[in-house]
Amino acid sequence: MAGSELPVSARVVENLNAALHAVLAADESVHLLGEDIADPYGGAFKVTRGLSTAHPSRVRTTPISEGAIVGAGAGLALAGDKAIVEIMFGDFVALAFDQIVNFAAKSVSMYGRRVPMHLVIRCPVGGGRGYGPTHSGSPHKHFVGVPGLSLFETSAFHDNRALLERALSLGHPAILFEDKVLYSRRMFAHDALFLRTTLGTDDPCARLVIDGAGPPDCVILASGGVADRALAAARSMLLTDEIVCEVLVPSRLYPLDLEPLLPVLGAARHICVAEESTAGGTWGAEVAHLLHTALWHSLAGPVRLAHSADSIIPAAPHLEREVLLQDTDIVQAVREATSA
Amino acid sequence: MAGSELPVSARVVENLNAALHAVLAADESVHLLGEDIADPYGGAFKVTRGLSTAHPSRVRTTPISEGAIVGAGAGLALAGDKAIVEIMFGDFVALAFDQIVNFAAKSVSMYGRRVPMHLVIRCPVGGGRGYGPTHSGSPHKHFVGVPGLSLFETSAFHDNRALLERALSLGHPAILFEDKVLYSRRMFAHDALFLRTTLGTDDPCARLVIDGAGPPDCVILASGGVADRALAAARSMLLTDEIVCEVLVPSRLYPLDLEPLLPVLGAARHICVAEESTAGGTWGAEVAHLLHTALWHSLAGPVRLAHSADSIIPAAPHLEREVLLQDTDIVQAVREATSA
Amino acid sequence: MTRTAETATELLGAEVADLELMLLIRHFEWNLLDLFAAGELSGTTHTCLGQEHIPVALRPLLREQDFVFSNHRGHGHYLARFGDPAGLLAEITGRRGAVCEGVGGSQHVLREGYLSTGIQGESLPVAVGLALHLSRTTPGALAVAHIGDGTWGEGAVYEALNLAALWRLPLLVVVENNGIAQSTPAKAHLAGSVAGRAAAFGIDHVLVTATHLGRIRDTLGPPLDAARSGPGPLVVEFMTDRLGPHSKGDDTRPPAEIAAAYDWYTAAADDQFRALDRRQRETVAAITREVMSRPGTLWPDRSCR
Amino acid sequence: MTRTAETATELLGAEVADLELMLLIRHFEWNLLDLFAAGELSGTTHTCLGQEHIPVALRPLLREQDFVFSNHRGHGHYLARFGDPAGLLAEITGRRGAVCEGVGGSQHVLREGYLSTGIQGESLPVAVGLALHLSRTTPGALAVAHIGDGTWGEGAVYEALNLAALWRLPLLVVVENNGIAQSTPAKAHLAGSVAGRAAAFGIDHVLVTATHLGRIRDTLGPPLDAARSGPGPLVVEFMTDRLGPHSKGDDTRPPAEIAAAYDWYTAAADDQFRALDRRQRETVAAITREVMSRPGTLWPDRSCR
Ligand SMILES: Cc1ncc(C[n+]2csc(CCOP(=O)(O)OP(=O)(O)O)c2C)c(N)n1
Ligand SMILES: Cc1ncc(C[n+]2csc(CCOP(=O)(O)OP(=O)(O)O)c2C)c(N)n1
Ligand SMILES: [Mg+2]
Ligand SMILES: [Mg+2]
Repeated sequence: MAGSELPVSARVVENLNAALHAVLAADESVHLLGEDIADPYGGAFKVTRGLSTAHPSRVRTTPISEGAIVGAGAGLALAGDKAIVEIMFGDFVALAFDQIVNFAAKSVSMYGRRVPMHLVIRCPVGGGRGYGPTHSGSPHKHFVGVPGLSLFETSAFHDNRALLERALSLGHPAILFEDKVLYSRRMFAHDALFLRTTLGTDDPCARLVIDGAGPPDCVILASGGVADRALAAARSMLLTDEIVCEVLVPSRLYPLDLEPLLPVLGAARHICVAEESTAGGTWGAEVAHLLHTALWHSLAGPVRLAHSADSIIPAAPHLEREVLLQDTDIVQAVREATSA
Repeated sequence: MAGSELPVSARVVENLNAALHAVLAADESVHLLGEDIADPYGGAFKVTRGLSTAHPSRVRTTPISEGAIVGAGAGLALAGDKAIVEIMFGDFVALAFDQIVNFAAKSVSMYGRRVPMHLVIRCPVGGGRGYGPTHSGSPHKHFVGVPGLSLFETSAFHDNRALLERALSLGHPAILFEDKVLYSRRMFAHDALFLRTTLGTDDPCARLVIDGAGPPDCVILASGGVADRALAAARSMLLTDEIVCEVLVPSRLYPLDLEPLLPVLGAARHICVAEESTAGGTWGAEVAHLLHTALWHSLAGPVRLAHSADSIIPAAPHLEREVLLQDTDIVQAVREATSA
Repeated sequence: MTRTAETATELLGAEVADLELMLLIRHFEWNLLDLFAAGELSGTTHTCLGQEHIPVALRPLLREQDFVFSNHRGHGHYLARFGDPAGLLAEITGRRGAVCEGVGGSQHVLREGYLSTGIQGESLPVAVGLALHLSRTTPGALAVAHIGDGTWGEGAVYEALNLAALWRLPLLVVVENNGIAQSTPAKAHLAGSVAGRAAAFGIDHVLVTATHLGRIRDTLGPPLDAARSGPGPLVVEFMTDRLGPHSKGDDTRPPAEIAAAYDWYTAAADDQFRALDRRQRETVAAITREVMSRPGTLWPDRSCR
Repeated sequence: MTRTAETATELLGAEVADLELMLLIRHFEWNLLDLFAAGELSGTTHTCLGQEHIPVALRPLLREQDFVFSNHRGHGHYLARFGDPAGLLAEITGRRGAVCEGVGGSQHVLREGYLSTGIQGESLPVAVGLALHLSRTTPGALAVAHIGDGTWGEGAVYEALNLAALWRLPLLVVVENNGIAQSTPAKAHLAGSVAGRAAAFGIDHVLVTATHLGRIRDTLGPPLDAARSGPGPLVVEFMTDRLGPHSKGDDTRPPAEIAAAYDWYTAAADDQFRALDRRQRETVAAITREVMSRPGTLWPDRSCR
């Protein structure tokens, strides 16, 4: 069953699971590799439930070998197949860094002609669940600006079948980040304060504006699980500060196509990029650079970044909250930006 | 012999070698691990010549195991020793990504108290020598913003003994990038058009100003081997366009301490960050973000980034030149910035 | 449940202190599963139910200067080394008095001569570096690294074994082969054998199938001495059973398979054992009450650079 | 120089075409070193001097549908598969007509059923994926990966062998054991043995010490057939000698050690051999003149995303 046919109340994990079912059923060349993904276990986060039963020869549970399974995915892609590789926790993608950056991505162009590589690496990311310092990271930053690699992030506002099909169709490797806190969230549901529309077509960006509030004081860019924190911040600022925000939730993080967003961003005097990444060298810094270059004259101040602290992510929930980006951090960033 | 005692005409490779000799001789707890570093070979770039003869038990040539030798370095550091690990070509540091990011750097703080980790990973980087797509990269960008990790880059204007001692003294891991094209260059020598001074103390930043030219139209930030391209660009712009540039060459890239540079940068209407990294998510984008935030009101336009193309690095020299940042690219970037 | 006439100390070749420790670990782990079920724990935690005898058997064979690398399933390793259930529970629950301020949690614990990490295979190269240090500064001391059967999927393991063998380092790799990695049985994740993998590097391998502490210690004494004095690496493989889930509530093995696993705890039930069992259950309960009443940790020094 | 009465074809168990190919590779490589010395080449290039017989011996044992993964020392592999010295030389020198537009250079070559990469160990997991594809679409076809002895330092090798053995994939690993990695002798980089490392995963291993092509082919025929029909992985280890430097001018081995290496080229000198030798020397010289007169490559499609 396609993700788009699910009732809107399906959870993100169900939508992802349905998307994988659909993609595997629709195309015999698609393979899925990952640790503990086979039934009855169905993956650490149950995203792959039922898939090995439906497609036993193309859905393979693997040993604990992140590097090799990404390499094997690249080998399938090199042979003309399509491969999806699940990394159990996104932090472990570090073990596949060479295969992704030096082989899969480079192969697209280092042989002097375009070599199609249909490869998607799925990475459950993010904290907030008390998994501790090696299981809670947001590794996006490490992969921004790798030639031959695109970055996507799932959200509650993007159907995963479309996202997966898009990523598999590019002909170059992609990483799909999946914020773990989203898995149990309902698709498409959101605070009724906001009206949701879409910008762009190939890589749709969800746009959430406060119904009837007029032009925003600040546009917040936030992907994945951070979108909800941005919405919560926007609600709180509307009520407490009479600051009007709108929230953009892109599905493709890199390269980010600013074009369809420019009508919105160009009209904004303030922009904030919110992300769960720890401080420094973040995706947001890259976006900020694009925005400063494109919108130097319309911006009233520098693009504001809101992110987690420059810190490892502690296990204890009360400490984790202090390190990880909260809606209140977004509120503070926007307040400072708009009042400066 | 200490690097600082060498005649100024020593080559960078000799200065580095002398620095390693000095550091190993001065401190019994320092170890050096790397592939093919032992005599008589002395390393792929001859940086380690004589070291295994002088310190056979602390200088060890290793199997081809980038991940494990960085891990072993981390183990030595954990035990209270100091370790320097040579990665033969910086591109291969991808194989040690997990050990660096998830172990060595995280260990500094993930155990709830400060754990000193004296570990320096040396990475020869950069292209321009026709080594091809897997031996020519500038992997800096992947490591910007890793909690517990600092990034340094050697240059012809920084004595390597001071640099190494600084990096080894921090108590957290550091990567030292070494642009391969510098190895055969003479230390400290430069075009007599420029006057060289130093900003900052702990992490000195070389400053090269055009003698007697008055306040600059643009400040160019450029590290490592790119500094020479920046100087060539500055000379050419002075003569052709009457644009006055000054060049800052930081030794520590991340975190970048803006404080000592602010008097210079704050007086600049235009700033360009030049780096050899391929486009996207670069160190320069991070620096640009710092600068936009700190200097929003004094900057006449957005910080300009000059970098290599969004591309793998081809082997053939004529193609490589088209991809990699040249002095002419810096000229173009600064012209555009100053004329906008 | 089959009960023999032997006492637990006889059956397990154990001193009373050994039994106490094994029971402490058992109740510590059971208690964690209870806390999870009650919603008192977040994240993940891997209990060593069924594998308690491994660190307990090794305990008298290890020395204070040895450095132990533990893994995700490390509570038993910690308790056998430090006998500090309150400090560990505080760590896992983020309460004051935690060994690592609750920052590391279940999988990331550091204490003098002891470190655990949550990424499979990562510890072995680090243990090589530590063994290199020990071989220079503290002859006779071992770096000891616990890994599971599934961890042999990681290439880092082989890079480390190669280095340890080439450099003749005092590295003891303790393989806790419970025949499964998370949900994946060994036959689906491990080709060949652990013995063969050690032999590939010319590293000695000792297989331990017993749970009888005395016999295990007798078997391991000489090879451990050799590893110390050589020095040189050694792989000791324990065949064991994971009685509980991988983490919490995620056991998809057929119930019959789980039931067929050997459990030392049910094998003996003499009066002494019962009394010790009751005592350790109460010890853990009391510690839990006390620890759970403490406030959260503070993490005063968060600096990382 | 010891010369026997045997002819080169007898000594090497070679057809004339085999000899031609071995000599083509030999002169191609010598020529590269000359070009380097003359400053006509940039970067690095690794010649397979002394190892020419390996791809030549394998040539008739491989099929068109097989996929060959070559490594940094891959010119012989390429020439044995495609017999295209001009295309390869153009690649290495960045001249028009290059197989990969001069973008990949010596170490990164892709052509139908053939790929090389410059990072040690990286190709084996990729070959596993390719073998998985072949096992589904082209039963009987092999993924063939050439690696050196030093490359066994990389953990990726073991992760790949484990997968290939578990999944019974048609993967042939050709180990060119020349006893050295760049400057590091095998005894300093490889503990145990390659045979043991294959055995660790239950993978068959065949040792080849001969340079006699006929005998090599006879030895390898049956195990390769078994790997195809099984299917299943196989490790074939060639004991061989690296006659030249690792790259260019970086040979720090004692001259006596280099001189002691076996060289098939000096072992026979019958008239036929001499004539073929002269012809191939000239062939390479002519190709070189022609290729070096071509303009640089263009690289029309640089897009990577
Ligand atoms: C690099 C890495 N990949 C995956 C995981 C997730 N994970 C945690 S434990 C585990 C299974 C480990 O199996 P084994 O080594 O047999 O130890 P056991 O759990 O049986 O004690 C997995 C896959 C991890 N922690 N690290
Ligand atoms: C990951 C990685 N580390 C280091 C190198 C540098 N390097 C290139 S070839 C080589 C030696 C390889 O030795 P071996 O596998 O025995 O092959 P041989 O050169 O003897 O044919 C090294 C260290 C590399 N290319 N890739
Ligand atoms: Mg196990
Ligand atoms: Mg070799």
